Amino acid sequence: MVAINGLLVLIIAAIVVILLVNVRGKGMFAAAAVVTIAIVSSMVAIPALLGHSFEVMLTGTYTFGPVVIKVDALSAWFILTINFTMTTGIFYGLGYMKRYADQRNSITLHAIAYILLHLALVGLCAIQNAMVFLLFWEMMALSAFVLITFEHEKKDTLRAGINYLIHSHVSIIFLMLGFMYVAFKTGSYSFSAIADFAHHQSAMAGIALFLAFFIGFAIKAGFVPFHTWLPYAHPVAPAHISAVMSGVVIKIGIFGMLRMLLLINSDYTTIGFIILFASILSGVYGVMLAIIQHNLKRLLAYHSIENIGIIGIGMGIGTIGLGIHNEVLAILGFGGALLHVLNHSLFKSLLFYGAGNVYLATHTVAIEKLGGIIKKMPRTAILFLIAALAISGLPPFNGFVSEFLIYSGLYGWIGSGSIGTLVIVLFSLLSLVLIGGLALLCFTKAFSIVFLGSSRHVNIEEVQEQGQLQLVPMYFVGLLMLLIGFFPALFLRILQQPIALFTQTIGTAPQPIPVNITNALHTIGWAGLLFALFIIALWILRRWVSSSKPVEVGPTWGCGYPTSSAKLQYTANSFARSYSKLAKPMLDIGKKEIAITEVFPSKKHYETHTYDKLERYFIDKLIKLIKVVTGWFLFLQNGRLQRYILYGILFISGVIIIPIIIEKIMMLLHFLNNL
Amino acid sequence: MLSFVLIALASLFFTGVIIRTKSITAGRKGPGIMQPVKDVIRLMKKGAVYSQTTSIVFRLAPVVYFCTVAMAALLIPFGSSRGVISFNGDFIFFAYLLGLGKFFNIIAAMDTGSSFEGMGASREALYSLFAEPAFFIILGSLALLTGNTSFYDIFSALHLGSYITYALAVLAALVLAMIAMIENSRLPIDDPKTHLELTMVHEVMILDNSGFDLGLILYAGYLKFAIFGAIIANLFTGGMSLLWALVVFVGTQFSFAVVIGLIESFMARFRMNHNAQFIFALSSVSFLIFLGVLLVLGKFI
Amino acid sequence: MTGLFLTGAYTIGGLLFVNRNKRINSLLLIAYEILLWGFTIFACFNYKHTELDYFAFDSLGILLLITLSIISIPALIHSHLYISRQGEKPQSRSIYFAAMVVLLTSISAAYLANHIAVVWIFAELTTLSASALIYHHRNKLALEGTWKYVFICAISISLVFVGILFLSLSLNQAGNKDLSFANLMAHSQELNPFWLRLAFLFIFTGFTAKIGLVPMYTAGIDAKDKAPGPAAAILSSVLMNMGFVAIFRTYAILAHTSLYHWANTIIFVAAILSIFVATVYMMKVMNIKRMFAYSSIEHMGIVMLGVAAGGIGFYAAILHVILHSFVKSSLFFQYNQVYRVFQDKNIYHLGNYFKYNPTGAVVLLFGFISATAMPPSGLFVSEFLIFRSLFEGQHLVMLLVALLLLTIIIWAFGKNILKILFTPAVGFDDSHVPHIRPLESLSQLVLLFGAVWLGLNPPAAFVHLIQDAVSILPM
Amino acid sequence: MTNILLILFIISLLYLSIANRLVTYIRVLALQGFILFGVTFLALEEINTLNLVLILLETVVFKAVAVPVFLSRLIKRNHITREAEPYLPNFVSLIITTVIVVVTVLLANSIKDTHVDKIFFIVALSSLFAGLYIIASRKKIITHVMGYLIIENGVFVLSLAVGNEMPMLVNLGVMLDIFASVLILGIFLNKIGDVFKDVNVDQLSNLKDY
Repeated sequence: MVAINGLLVLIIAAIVVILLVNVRGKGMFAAAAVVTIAIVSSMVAIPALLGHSFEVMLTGTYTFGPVVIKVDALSAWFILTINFTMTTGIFYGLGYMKRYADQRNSITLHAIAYILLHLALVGLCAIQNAMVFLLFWEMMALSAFVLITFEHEKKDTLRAGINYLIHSHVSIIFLMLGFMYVAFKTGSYSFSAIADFAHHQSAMAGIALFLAFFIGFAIKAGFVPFHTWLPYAHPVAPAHISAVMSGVVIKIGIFGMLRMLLLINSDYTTIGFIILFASILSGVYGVMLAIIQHNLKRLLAYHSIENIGIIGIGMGIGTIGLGIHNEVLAILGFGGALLHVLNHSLFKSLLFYGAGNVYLATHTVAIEKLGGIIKKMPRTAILFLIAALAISGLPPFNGFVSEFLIYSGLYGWIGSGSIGTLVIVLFSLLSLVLIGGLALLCFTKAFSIVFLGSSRHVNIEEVQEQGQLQLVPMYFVGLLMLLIGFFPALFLRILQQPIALFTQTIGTAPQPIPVNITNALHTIGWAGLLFALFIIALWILRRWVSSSKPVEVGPTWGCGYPTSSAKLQYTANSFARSYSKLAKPMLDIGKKEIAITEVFPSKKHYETHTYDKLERYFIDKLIKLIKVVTGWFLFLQNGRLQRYILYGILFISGVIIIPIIIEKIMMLLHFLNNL
Repeated sequence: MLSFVLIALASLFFTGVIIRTKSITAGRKGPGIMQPVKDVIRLMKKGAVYSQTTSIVFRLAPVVYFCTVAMAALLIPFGSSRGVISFNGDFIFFAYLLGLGKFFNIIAAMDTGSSFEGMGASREALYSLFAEPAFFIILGSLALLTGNTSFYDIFSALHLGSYITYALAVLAALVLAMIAMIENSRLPIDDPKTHLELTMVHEVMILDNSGFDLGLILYAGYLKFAIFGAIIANLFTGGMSLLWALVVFVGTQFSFAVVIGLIESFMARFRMNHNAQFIFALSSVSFLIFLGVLLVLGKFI
Repeated sequence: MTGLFLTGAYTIGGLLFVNRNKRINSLLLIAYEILLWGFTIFACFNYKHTELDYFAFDSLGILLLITLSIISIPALIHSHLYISRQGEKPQSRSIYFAAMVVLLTSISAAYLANHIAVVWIFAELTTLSASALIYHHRNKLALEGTWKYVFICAISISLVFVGILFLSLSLNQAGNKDLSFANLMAHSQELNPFWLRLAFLFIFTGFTAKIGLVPMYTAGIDAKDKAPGPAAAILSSVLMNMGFVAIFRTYAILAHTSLYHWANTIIFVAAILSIFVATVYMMKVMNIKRMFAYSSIEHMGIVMLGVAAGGIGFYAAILHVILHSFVKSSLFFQYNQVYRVFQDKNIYHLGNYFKYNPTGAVVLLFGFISATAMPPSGLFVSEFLIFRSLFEGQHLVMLLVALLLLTIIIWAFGKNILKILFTPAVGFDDSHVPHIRPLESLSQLVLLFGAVWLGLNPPAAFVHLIQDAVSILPM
Repeated sequence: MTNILLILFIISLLYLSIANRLVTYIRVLALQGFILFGVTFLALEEINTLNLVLILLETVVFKAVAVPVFLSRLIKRNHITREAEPYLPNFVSLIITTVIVVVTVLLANSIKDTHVDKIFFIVALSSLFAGLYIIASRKKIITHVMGYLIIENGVFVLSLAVGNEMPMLVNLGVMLDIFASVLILGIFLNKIGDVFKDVNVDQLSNLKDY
């Protein structure tokens, strides 16, 4: 209790301080607060990650019952991930928010919300009490909402914010149902009760419970078809918020699932297949829609869905591994998933920071308007390129490592299992490959249209590189990515404890990571290094050879066209066209076109806008239905006194008569039955 | 190491053989076997012209591309000798390395800001995207057959016994060959000889490269051929003695080159919009292979 | 003491009515507050005593009485500010405050009354005094609203009287004439079910006008729309609680008879219908006050769900009633400041409130969060418990329907509130927006945080009172 | 004797349903007041003065004199036209009222309780519903007030039927309340008369949500 009160006092103090100081001070203070939270929580988390988990029981209130705070290896991993991204985020934000320094009140709200968000995220990883968990869950959702709607004078921003708010409310409803179910059966709100529940109830009940939690968390994590808030929330938020949102906030959904997997120890195989299926769906669907997006941040948002899918595939095969008592599969699956959680939070935040820099420099994130920025913003461009390579899962970057783990899990699984599982394995393999390929297509498009060639609309002369305050955090992220890329084995070893948590659930002693996998990772590591050296060497050679040769600069070879203009360049739309033509049936691309008919055509235009098919079917239809149905009953409050009194009469007579009628009907039926 | 040397050697002659075959079938007195290599050397001696729209990416890309291919070559085993780099799941690394190379090719092409090169880039991206599943399924089925997940273990454990396995191997060889064609953008997917930029895929992407860079790109292409030839050869050399393995290797490489030559001289390129289906067909063929493996292992109950 | 309180309060009311002097007016109000608080504290000390053999200081009564006393302070303060700003004529001022005092007094008397007829009398008094508040603005619409309110309440109050008569009929069978709740509870087994059934039906229907449920909720909406902000706050918080008390006490009698399930069914129907009606209009209304009013309807529906579900639901229902009155009253208090900024209550013409009055905007935001029962609002706890009771009572369909409707309500509510807070209003020139002192939002903030605190960390005494209040019901 | 009076009461209800003029309504209301006095007087077992005074106050003074006078003054003051202006033609109203009576009779038959005098019950309920019906079916606002009064009469009869007296205090409170409510209604009726020219409900339907 004391601890909680102390925390509350601190929070209120922080809020007061932020209210008092000036704009610059607000940012500084927020950064200081975030760093403090990060350091304190890391001090608990690092030992936990190494196996010394931290646990304390707080005497809660009448409402909650006792509150257990527990930081085990799993929480620790997520806490550290969260801390890293939140810290880089706030520092990047300091630079990014300079433009908005005049909006004092909004900045205040923003800073407070950011601190609260960080607190909530860290708390969620540690809290083991359903009610408090829900409290923190909504605290996170609300503060995230405030952060997203920073530019709230824009209409889209607010709409996206509300959209997000409703989705997160639905998610909390499902979580509530799950916790209610547990509380109903066991009468306790503590997480340990969930374990008891899974222990004593039937497997079916276990699966039902997990499904409730799964949907709840899937909405937050952005699994298809619960992803519909994500592509709206990310583009409208400030860059660092988008980074944090898709870097860690959606990961908390993954954390919840993993936590529940640890607690609900029932029919793992079925659960695993459920997860696997949902994940494959989101992976493929996410990237398929990502390609046709022409808003950079929206594109990245869809990629978050895709990467959540990859994480989910890892989680799924891990769970199945638990189900079929195949430790190696479990290790590889969960290892890949957990590592990809970190990786994705890294390269996705880096990408969003890059997008943010582009936005600040050009005031747009519409891909088609951009181009040639690399000449003005080389650092941003290179960092973006690195992130793009990493997110496409290409060696020697970190994205490859986690995907490699998942791949080798699948290939390891191939050896065992019946034909049914084999087909599923093949299916997931294919989808993983497809995801990789599509991601490559998507990011070649994104990077080259935005940064390469020459500018399409933006006046390139005004563009300039962003300040160090934005670049330095990006360097840090990039550095960590390279570290993971070059020393993957190290990070897998760090993951040993969290993975052990899962392997223990099937009662086996904590398994060491299989040696051949560590070897493979070692090899990948030094192969990567070798590769880098190779490139450098060749580069030097090239310089040396061509230094003596004449080098001239001319126009691009226009294949016979005398004038080459920026307008003639390939656009993002046309780059993706050959794909979108193939994938047409699965996409929803609206086209507005005035075809050229006459000989001397006047001004023509051609525009396409993409939409989410699932959203059209699940969300829009539903909302329309609701509006129609509620519309039928608008006559009630019609201002006529007689009607109002009539309602009373109807109610009374209805209550008297309807039972009688029902009784008579029952009698009749009874009579007819006895004929 | 041995495999790397062999591949390097093979790469020197491979394209030469192709060209020679084509000239013979065309009844011309073609260039010598070594001509392509000579071209590369000549290019490397030349100076370069760069478009003013290009950036550092354009200069860096050929180097990276070449390095990826070279690294890929390091992964290939030969007969009973491991590749320089060999670990469980190294073929995943292999595929993704080639992917990396492609990534850089594509962005380099886009860097020039030329609509034609953009066209080629988008096609290249799409085709490689479709080619990958086939490769992964084939190696998946091989892994299933042998129970191993690295090039070396797979190939050394791959003892062809019954007819069906031979059939499978041949089928796999066919698919791999096709993948090689796609990777190197030769007929029937793409025609290096064509002179109309609109119909090119790979050629149009490197329109603006010149000098050293162009040389690198060309040689990387030769190397790729040799690599795939080596893989195909490995399908059959499992458990052979070194000598026999050598013979098989050389034979495969040579016949592969000749076959390509023949195809290129007697076939025309597919229509662009047929390519996608064709490439996808490869995936389904490789799926057949997978089923065949299941049959071999008696997993059909 | 009760007699003292009633006579004192009503005399103060009378004095307020005749007095035209501003200062004396304020003094009288302060005197009234002292009297009210004195009475409340006295009630707390004489817990479980009975006075004038019609008033008993039982748990429920005391809980709600304390709530009323707490809310009455900001209500009077804001009324004072409101009236003085309006620069009203002394006459209308005195009428307003007299009515307010009479209303508050009657409500608190109704809380404590242990005899159903006495509850009835004071309920009628509330109608009459409320009518004066609603008619404060003296314009056509106000008149219409007042007329509807008075008439509907008159009708429904006579329905209640019919119900009371039926109740005594059913008591006849028990051969006993005392209509006090205690006696009814004692003889609940001997009551004639037929008459009891009718009695409950009529009493329930009658009091829905006060508590704001289907079928008779209708006039209440207009009343809250037309009454001045502070008065509306009273109407939609403590007055509704009075309706709740009456229904709850009557329900407690049935709870021990064979009609228990029948009563639950009726309450379920009314509750779900209320939530549905609230949903329909939350999506539609553009008048911020009416929106708040409908949200009150929704909350009463939720409360009744809890009552009907039983189990932990009883506890949750009472908790919800109390917390809701805090939240809703603070929203209505805040409304006045919104109106001062925009001089309008149509949401179309409201917007970007955050810019003009940040503190108020924060209140509005918190109010929204609390009113939609999102954590960390205390209402979340009560709603969670209510849902849990539905879950445990195997009313899954009911639960899911309610959850769906509530989600829609949050959507509609959120859309409007956020528009008011953030979206710039079209064609609104902010050249002469009055600066609003943050201090005026203090009371709302206190109420809201009180709600949070009571929900998340209820003091032991509070919990004990609620548990004692529901102990008369079968668990 | 009581029964005759009560039947008379029901007849008065039927008459109300077809009455055209407001004056008639007022007269009938006054008549009902007297009937009620008679009924109560007969129903009383032993006469004590206080009781008598109370009943006199409640029925004759209040119901039969004060209210009708008050109402007629309202009509004059607000220049309300003489017609009742029902929404439905009179014979329909008649049918409906009859149906109400019949239903209540049937309902009363289904009661198995010796404590209650059936006919009282019938009269009470039928006047209750008749009153509600009149409110729902007439245009004029003043007819609403009349309907309300009819309901109150019904309630009064029912309270007689119940038999066991409420405590005096309570009774007094009840009476005062009814009186006050009628008064309030009257006052607001006046206001409406001042604000709106023609006093019928169509002006009073502006507060609505669609």
